[in-house]
Amino acid sequence: MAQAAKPIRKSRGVLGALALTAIAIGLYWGLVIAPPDAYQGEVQRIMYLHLPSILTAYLSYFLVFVGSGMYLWKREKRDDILAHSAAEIGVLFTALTIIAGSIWGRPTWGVWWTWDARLTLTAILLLIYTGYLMLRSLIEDESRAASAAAVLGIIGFLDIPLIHMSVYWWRTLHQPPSILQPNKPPWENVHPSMLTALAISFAGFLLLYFYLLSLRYRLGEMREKIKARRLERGV
Amino acid sequence: MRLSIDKLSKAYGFLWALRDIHLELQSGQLVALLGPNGAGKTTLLKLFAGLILPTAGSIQLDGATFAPGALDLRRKVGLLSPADHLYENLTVSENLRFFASLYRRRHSPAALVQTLESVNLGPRRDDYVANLSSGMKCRLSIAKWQLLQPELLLLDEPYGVLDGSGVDLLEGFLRAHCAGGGVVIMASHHVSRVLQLCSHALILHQGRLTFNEAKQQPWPSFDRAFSEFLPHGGS
Amino acid sequence: MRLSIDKLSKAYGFLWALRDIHLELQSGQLVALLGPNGAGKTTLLKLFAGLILPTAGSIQLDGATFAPGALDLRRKVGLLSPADHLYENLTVSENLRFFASLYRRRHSPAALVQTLESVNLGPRRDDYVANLSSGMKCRLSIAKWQLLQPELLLLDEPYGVLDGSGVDLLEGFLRAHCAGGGVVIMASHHVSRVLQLCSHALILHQGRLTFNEAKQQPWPSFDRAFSEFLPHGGS
Amino acid sequence: MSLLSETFLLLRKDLLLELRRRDSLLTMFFFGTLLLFVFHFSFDLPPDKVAEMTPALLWLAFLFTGTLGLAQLFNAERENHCLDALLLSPLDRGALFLAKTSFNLILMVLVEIVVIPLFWILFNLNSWNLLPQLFLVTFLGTVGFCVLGTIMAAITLKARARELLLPLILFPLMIPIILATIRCMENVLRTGELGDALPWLRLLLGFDVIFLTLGVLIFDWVIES
Amino acid sequence: MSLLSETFLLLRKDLLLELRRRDSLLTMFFFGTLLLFVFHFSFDLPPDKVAEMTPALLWLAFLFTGTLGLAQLFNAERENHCLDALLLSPLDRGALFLAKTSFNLILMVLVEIVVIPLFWILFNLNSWNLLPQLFLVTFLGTVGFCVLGTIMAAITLKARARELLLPLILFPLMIPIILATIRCMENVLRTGELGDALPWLRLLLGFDVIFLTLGVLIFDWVIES
Ligand code: HEM
Ligand SMILES: Nc1ncnc2c1ncn2[C@@H]1O[C@H](COP(=O)(O)OP(=O)(O)OP(=O)(O)O)[C@@H](O)[C@H]1O
Ligand SMILES: Nc1ncnc2c1ncn2[C@@H]1O[C@H](COP(=O)(O)OP(=O)(O)OP(=O)(O)O)[C@@H](O)[C@H]1O
Ligand SMILES: [Mg+2]
Ligand SMILES: [Mg+2]
Repeated sequence: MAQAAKPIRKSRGVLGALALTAIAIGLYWGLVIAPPDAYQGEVQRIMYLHLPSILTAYLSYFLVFVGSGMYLWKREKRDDILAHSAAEIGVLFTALTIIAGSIWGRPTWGVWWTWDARLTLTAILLLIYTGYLMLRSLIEDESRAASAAAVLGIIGFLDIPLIHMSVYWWRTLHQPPSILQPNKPPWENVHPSMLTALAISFAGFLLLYFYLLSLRYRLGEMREKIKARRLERGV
Repeated sequence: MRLSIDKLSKAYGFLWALRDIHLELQSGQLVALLGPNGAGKTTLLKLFAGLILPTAGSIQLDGATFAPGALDLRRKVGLLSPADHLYENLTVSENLRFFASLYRRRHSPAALVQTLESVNLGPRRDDYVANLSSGMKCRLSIAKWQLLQPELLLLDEPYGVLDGSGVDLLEGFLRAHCAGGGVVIMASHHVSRVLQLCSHALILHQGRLTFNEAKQQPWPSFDRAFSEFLPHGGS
Repeated sequence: MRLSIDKLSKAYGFLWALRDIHLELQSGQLVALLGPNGAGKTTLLKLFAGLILPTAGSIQLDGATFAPGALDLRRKVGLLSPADHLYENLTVSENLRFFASLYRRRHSPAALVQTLESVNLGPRRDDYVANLSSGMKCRLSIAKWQLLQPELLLLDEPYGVLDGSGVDLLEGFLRAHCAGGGVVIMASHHVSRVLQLCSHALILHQGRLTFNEAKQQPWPSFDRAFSEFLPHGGS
Repeated sequence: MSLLSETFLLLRKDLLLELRRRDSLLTMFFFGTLLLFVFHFSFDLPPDKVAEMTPALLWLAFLFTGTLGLAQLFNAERENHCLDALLLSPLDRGALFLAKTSFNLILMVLVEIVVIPLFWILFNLNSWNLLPQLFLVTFLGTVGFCVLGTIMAAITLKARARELLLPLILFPLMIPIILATIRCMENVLRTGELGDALPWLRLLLGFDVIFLTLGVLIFDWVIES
Repeated sequence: MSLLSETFLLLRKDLLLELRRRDSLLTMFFFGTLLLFVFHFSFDLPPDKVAEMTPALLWLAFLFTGTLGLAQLFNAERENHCLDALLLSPLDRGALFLAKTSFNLILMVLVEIVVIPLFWILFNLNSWNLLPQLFLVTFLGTVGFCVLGTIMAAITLKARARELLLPLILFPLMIPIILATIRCMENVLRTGELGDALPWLRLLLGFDVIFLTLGVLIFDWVIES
């Protein structure tokens, strides 16, 4: 047990260190090397936090979906732990995106919040997955909570494209995509140095995400183990 | 009809309600499930009924286990828990009819009325279950399981609310059920009654099956186990 | 302590659950309330407890009747209905403490713990009531009324869920309560037990009080009434 | 087919309970009407504004009424552990889902059939000829609401703050339906036909079909521990 | 005084249950926020319109959140016949009323303290300096809501379609409070002070005092069979 745990712990440590360096480099690149935006000036640098964090959150919700589906299918505790962990971290990153966006919005748009499609969608995502976490915490019986949450994890995720479409059709005001534009490669309209900063910082966020996820997953596993241990001892 | 339980355990949080139960039961057995308060009797019955899932181990009924979709299995098991599992706002006979169709048991209206008469509820046929006394609800449950004819019938402390004639009625039903090849498992604290009736006795103590024998006359091993695991009184 | 009932009747809809009951009880009496299913025992106890109001007639406790505002009267009456009247989401000891303050009974924490020990719930002190077995809930109710010390204690079929040691405990409590000048009225179908314990027996039959006598040894009048109104078995 | 016959059996039981007491239907109907008044009072709307906001007002009323109706959907099963009695039985769980969904749908549609014309009378609108099309759109939206609502009511069945938790998880997921229905209705009211709003209608239909199928398939897991 | 000490005892129990689980508070807070989104979507409001409709939107959100909160107010008492246990005891029924009212009030005020500033942020209002006065008015309205709501929750405690019946009888009775609060808030928002709306404020105060007194006096009859 302890022997098997050691290399895992070590590789998690490496992951953490990597995440930290990548974020540090990304921040340095974004805050110092990359040029300020032509129109927005220095505040635009928030983008290096804003964009990677929402992309990571999307990934996280996808993992919630996968974990939920697997849990319903196989009934393995670890899938549930995965879904739960991913949901928690996803909520965290979504909140981070909104906070960073709001801070960005204040100087550029002059408001903390506006009812544009993408903002609204992000807020709805936050609400859905907060609902997911609340649902879990409000059901006493653990296995019942797990299945209920899994159902919500699946339905919620399948609903997102529909929500996305409808909210999008409803109104749009947010920046038109400048990086992920459909018919133009990104390097043609963005300063390459900005793009590098963004890429590094995105890599950093991904590494950070997996670091946090593995920690949170480990926490869930340990909870199970402690329970099993205490059960063994018959306390 | 064959019930086999292997290494069955159930934990609630940090508490083992049941631990490593092995058990084999066969057609015609009328099993008394004894044990002090909190021994795990209700938990065991709920597991047999498939209402809760085991933490470890398995329950097999004629080789099949409970799983979502195992509907044929469900038809074979009945749980009589006095005063529960009846629709309060349907009348006595509506309840019977509803459950009979749910289990696809066709009964002529006359058979239905006759069953109600036999449990002394004939005149209350069109009363709401909500307006019955506790003993009457138990009698109705007896009638219900008489009609539904499960192979394995589980009972959780049915004596408490029944009067003398109700007890006779119940015992007659249980004897007939076993004679017809069914299995009965009845949890009860009314040791003297139960001992007369049963063909087999189990004693649970702190989640472990400490006694498991067919009835003999006299039965010194039971007396020893009884005085060890069910201390004091107990008529 | 003096309970006098005069021409007490209770109708539910078109059904007389109780009809013209006359009764006088005094300090120290331990009264068995017998009768077949649906005789009206629970209804009578609820009337005594002031939870429902009579259709006609009156109940007087030391000369006072139940009315909104008659709070002193409420302090004198306790109703033990197993598994009811406890907050599921408070722990065992929180329940006791809450009800003790509600009845303004001051108890040292040590006394509380001791009472819990005496009903064998010491180790479950900090468990939620929701997680107790049915017998444990009944034991907790016993502990509760031990602390609250009403003068008139009503019990509705307490034997059903108690194991042997629980029964001893209950009977010891009831004897002590009557010896201390209290009155106990206990509805039960467990005739053999109840007859040993009681000092007085009532038989209800279809809402009428058909038997009302102090215990004698032997008791031919009871045997006659019993075989008339409670036909069949009944241990 | 066993699924359908079981669905019918359960639905008949629910309808019987409802017919006997008329609890949900009457209260839902009055509540829906009441909400129109509450909105009217709170927003203090001028008549021309009302015509414009009709779809939104109606849909909000249905949403809230429906949610409170959903909170009661499993009431009969919650008493006396009757849900356990159903789970104990060889009932196809998909039938339970279909029965509850259709029961809920029947109630909602009955409520709508009364409340919509009432709205036209109360706010003195004169586009009566558009009602059939509006009903159709409303119906499609209602199906989606009932399907998703039944699933959510089932998963929150044993949750603690159930009454609040249910709308909390249901409303965000309902947003496509709300928006699609409102847009379709607006279009019908403005132009007399669906026209531009056709993609919205397709969204609505897609939603209904996807979640109805999903519901039948996964209700097993939804309802069992 | 026995009334107050008993109130405190009951309130402590309710707060203990709430602190342990944090059911109602968190769900109410999120639900309140969610409602802002739902309203926004349904009405598709242009920014200038929002400023005008602020009081109505806020109050509708509080009304619905509060009503769903009320539906759970006696949840702990409904399990296990605990209400009977209280009625059996020598508890002053007025204390039960006061305890439940204040518990509800505490929850509502906490929710409002979060939701009101959030509203200002979301809808980009800049009249932050008026918040204290708006809080005061909202508080008075909330007191009235909680007082009346607790009485109605107690009356509908054993009713069948409880979840729907409660708002059905509560909302019409709440209309004076809603109107008064909205008027007062509008005035504050428009002129920066109460000014003309003083009579409304007096109505609000009068309502609170009358129903609070009434509640303590008649709760006996309300709660007993
Ligand atoms: C609370 C406020 C905000 C929220 C919730 C928010 C949310 C989002 C989301 C969800 C994305 C990812 C879009 C996608 O690809 O699906 C995004 C991207 C982006 N946001 Fe924001 N945003 C906010 C404020 C802002 C502000 C104020 C600005 C700058 C004026 C901004 C600039 C951007 C940019 C440049 C991207 C990358 C767009 C692309 O190339 O795809 N955001 N934002
Ligand atoms: N839902 C639950 N959550 C946590 N613990 C539980 C739960 N149900 C039962 N337990 C615990 O499991 C143990 C066994 O309980 P169970 O109800 O099976 O006992 P029992 O033999 O039926 O007792 P009784 O004779 O009192 O009815 C007890 O210690 C009980 O506290
Ligand atoms: N709430 C009610 N509404 C209508 N009728 C009722 C109600 N409660 C009880 N009854 C009827 O009143 C009569 C007496 O019921 P009660 O519960 O008092 O009987 P009991 O003596 O306690 O019976 P048991 O031994 O079965 O518990 C019964 O006929 C019953 O059907
Ligand atoms: Mg038990
Ligand atoms: Mg009774």
